[in-house]
Amino acid sequence: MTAFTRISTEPIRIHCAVYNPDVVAVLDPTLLKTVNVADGLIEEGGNIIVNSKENPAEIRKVLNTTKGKVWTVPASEISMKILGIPITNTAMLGAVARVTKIVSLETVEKMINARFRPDVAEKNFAVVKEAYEGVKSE
Amino acid sequence: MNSKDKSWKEISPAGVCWKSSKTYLTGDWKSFTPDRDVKKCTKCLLCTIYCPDAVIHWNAEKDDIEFDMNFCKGCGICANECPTKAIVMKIA
Amino acid sequence: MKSVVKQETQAVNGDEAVALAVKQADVDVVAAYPITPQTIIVEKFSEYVSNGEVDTEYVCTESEHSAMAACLAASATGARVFTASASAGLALMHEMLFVTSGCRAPVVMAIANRALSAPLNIHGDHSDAMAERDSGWIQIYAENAQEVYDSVIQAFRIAEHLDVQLPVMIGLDGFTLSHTLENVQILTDDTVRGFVKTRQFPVVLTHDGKTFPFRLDPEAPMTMGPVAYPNYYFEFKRQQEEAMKNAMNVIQQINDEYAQLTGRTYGDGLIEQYRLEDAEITVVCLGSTAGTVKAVIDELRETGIKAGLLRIRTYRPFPAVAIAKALGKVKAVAVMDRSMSFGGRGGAVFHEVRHALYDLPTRPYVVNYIYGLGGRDTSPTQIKRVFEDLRKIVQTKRVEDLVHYLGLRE
Amino acid sequence: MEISEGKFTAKDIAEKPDLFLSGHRACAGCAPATVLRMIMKATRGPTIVTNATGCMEVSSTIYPYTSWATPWLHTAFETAAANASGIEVALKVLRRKGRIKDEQVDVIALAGDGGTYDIGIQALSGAVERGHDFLFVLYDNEAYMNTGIQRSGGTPYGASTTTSQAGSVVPGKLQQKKPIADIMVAHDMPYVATASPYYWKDLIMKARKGMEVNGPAFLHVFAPCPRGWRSDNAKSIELTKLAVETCIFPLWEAVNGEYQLSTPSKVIALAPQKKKPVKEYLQTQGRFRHLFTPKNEKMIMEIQQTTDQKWNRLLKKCGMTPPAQAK
Repeated sequence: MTAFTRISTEPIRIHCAVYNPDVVAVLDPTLLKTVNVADGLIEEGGNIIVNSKENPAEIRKVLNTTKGKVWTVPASEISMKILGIPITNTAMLGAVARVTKIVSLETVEKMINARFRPDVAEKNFAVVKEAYEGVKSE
Repeated sequence: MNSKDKSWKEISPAGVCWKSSKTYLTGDWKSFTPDRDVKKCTKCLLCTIYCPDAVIHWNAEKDDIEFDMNFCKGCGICANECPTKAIVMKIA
Repeated sequence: MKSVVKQETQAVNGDEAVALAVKQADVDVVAAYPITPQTIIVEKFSEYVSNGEVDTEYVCTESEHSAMAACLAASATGARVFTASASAGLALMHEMLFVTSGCRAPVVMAIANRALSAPLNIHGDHSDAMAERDSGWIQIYAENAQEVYDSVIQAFRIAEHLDVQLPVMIGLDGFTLSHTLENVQILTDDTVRGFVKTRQFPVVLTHDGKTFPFRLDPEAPMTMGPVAYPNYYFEFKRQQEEAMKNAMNVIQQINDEYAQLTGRTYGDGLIEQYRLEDAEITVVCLGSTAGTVKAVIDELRETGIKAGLLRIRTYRPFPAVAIAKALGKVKAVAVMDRSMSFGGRGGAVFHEVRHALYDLPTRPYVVNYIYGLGGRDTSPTQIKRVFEDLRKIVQTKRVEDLVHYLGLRE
Repeated sequence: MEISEGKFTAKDIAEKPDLFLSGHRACAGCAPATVLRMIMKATRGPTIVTNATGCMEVSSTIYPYTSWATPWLHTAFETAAANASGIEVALKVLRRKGRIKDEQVDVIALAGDGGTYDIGIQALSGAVERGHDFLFVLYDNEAYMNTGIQRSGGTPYGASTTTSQAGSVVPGKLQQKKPIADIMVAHDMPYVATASPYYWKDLIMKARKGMEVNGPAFLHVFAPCPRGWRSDNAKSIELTKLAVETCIFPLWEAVNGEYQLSTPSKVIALAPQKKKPVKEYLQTQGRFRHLFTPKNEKMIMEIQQTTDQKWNRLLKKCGMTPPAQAK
């Protein structure tokens, strides 16, 4: 399954899939073997962030591309450790925030606090923070 | 259609009915008509209850039943159900 | 724009935007049956009910057919009523849609537009609502989640307007709008209440020879939904057409009033024109694709191509006069249909836009693009191809194919 | 359950103004018309009626005329119960919000056998499951009479209709009548009853109970159609007596699922010799005429057997001992 997000300071009018992403976040690393996740990535300055314990260099070999910068973050492990369930998207959010610097950690914290009740928010932010700090690049 | 039918501008929306069926007389449908023998009638009122067309009424002032023949379709249920056979159906 | 009321930005998807608008509009009865991609609407609303955030009777019917029957009856009893559906659910309601408009019940319904079976497909297109275009419902198609929210609020005013008294369908593209998170400016509850007001009733003549507000009230008995023979049935259909005509004005008035309040406007409420003043080639479409078209137009304009968009927001009543006026000077038009009219030589929107242009002194070329069926994505590249085709038509003064299939593997 | 016993003398009924008015265009001898008059005589106060498409809907509201003195709504064939749901919840919320007078308003849904057994059963089952407070009245004339006597799920075995015609090969309808009232009891609803207009007081009492009970109530009323049954106009009420006396249509009620025979049927249960053979009932109607031929005679026996089986089963449900098996 693929999902798309557009981030802008201007109102977003386009309502269709993203064909040439700036960032590809891979939540399920088993997909790397079957899907060419780097296919549409922009030629210059792109980022691929993968949920994996491996080093980015190892992932690069699997990806079979020269494009972009590869990052890894052990999202499943972080989630299991803090939340007790393998929900990877929260951790990946932290990694994306760090890699793209589109939103600050403080903003993410603010929005999490607005969305969840305090105890849930606290745990979720802990996941975000650990991924934010733990994401590794090539 | 007839010339008395109203235009679309003159009628309320959605088919809200504006005439009571009490102004639509079904009495001329009948081939038979009930004939009551007052002497036999015990005023048990069963005929008022069974009539499908609410033709027969209890008139408290007269202390008697009365037939509104404007609506009688001549089915004969009143005669059939009359316990004293006070009502018979005759050719209308 | 004048100073507008207080609003708060919330990230919600289209379905949540609907539920929020309904919650704020003081709806009395919601009777509904879940179906993808509408389900979030009824789930969210159920949450409001369970948490006491709304004073609404929420009826989980056993089918869409019963949902619409219950909505109609509740509306006839005097309640403000909402429901939501999509695809097969809307198709199952088909019979009751005509009865609801015929009974002049101002029910508001959100449709998360989705393809019809077979094959089964849960994704977005306009087949469901297009199949109901002659059901006597007002149809409004939204471009984004903000418009979804605003249109649902406006819909109650339009439906319940004394000159209209017709049900309203608000279309939001399945998944593209129903499930996509967007920033939406949310009004305060008080603002929405103040805008929608309480329901009004026209006065009707009853069998007692008296006039009463049009609703089922034991103190003012009336008969609704009788049999009308050939001597009267036609008259009621003509009344409905008049109400549609009235709706054309009312939708514009309410769009204006809403703009004064919120600072947001959707064209004149009927159609929205984007860079159309001097456009030579134009796309006509409904729904969320319009946003993509706008982005493409901005790109093309930078290269000197005079491209424009006409978005039909209100599809029923069909704003033929406004469309003819807006496209009067255009050289070539591509009408985009997100549904089929099998064997009909093009889609429904195409037919009607072409019909609207017939009386112009000089008519533009008009071609049709069927697109996006069953959730097929429509990219800016494809839209560019459409504009490219139009340029070619203008240059060669020749239409090779009247009906095209955009994004289809040939 | 509140019982309104004693309120309904013949004089009470005769004096209470009709809410289902003269001038409707039902056929002469139409038992459903009598039934609707009786149901409306049972009302206890403000009432809203919703009617499925069918004979009584069509004959009572031919625009611009109406035979209804109460608020009345028709929408479609299969929607009586769904309409009742909508009306009931609207009344509830509008009362709560102070938009209408704060008083009890009863909701009655009327439907024929088509609108109940067949096309309307889904909406009915759903509305009962949801527990709306309304009375559903089935006036059962045992076929689609409005469209000209086509068989329904309520048409009895052996009856000839225009879609189950008695011909040289097929001897009328080959399927049994659906046990609709039992199906409704199986919904665990508070009140289900059967009624026959000959026993007018029993019928009116049951209709009133159905209105008084909190939650859904279902009343199955036997309602001959002389046109469709090929019977004598004058016999429409008499047939409803015969149907009870032959146990073709026993009278009972189930309060919170507990079955109990009503007096006219209880009399037969206690004195089985009073039970009449079904033949006496069948011979009154042209729709069964083909059964009275050497070729089809065995069907009468079958009908007798099925009637006896069902009657015995009912007796057990009512906690009564069935008589020793008929020889």
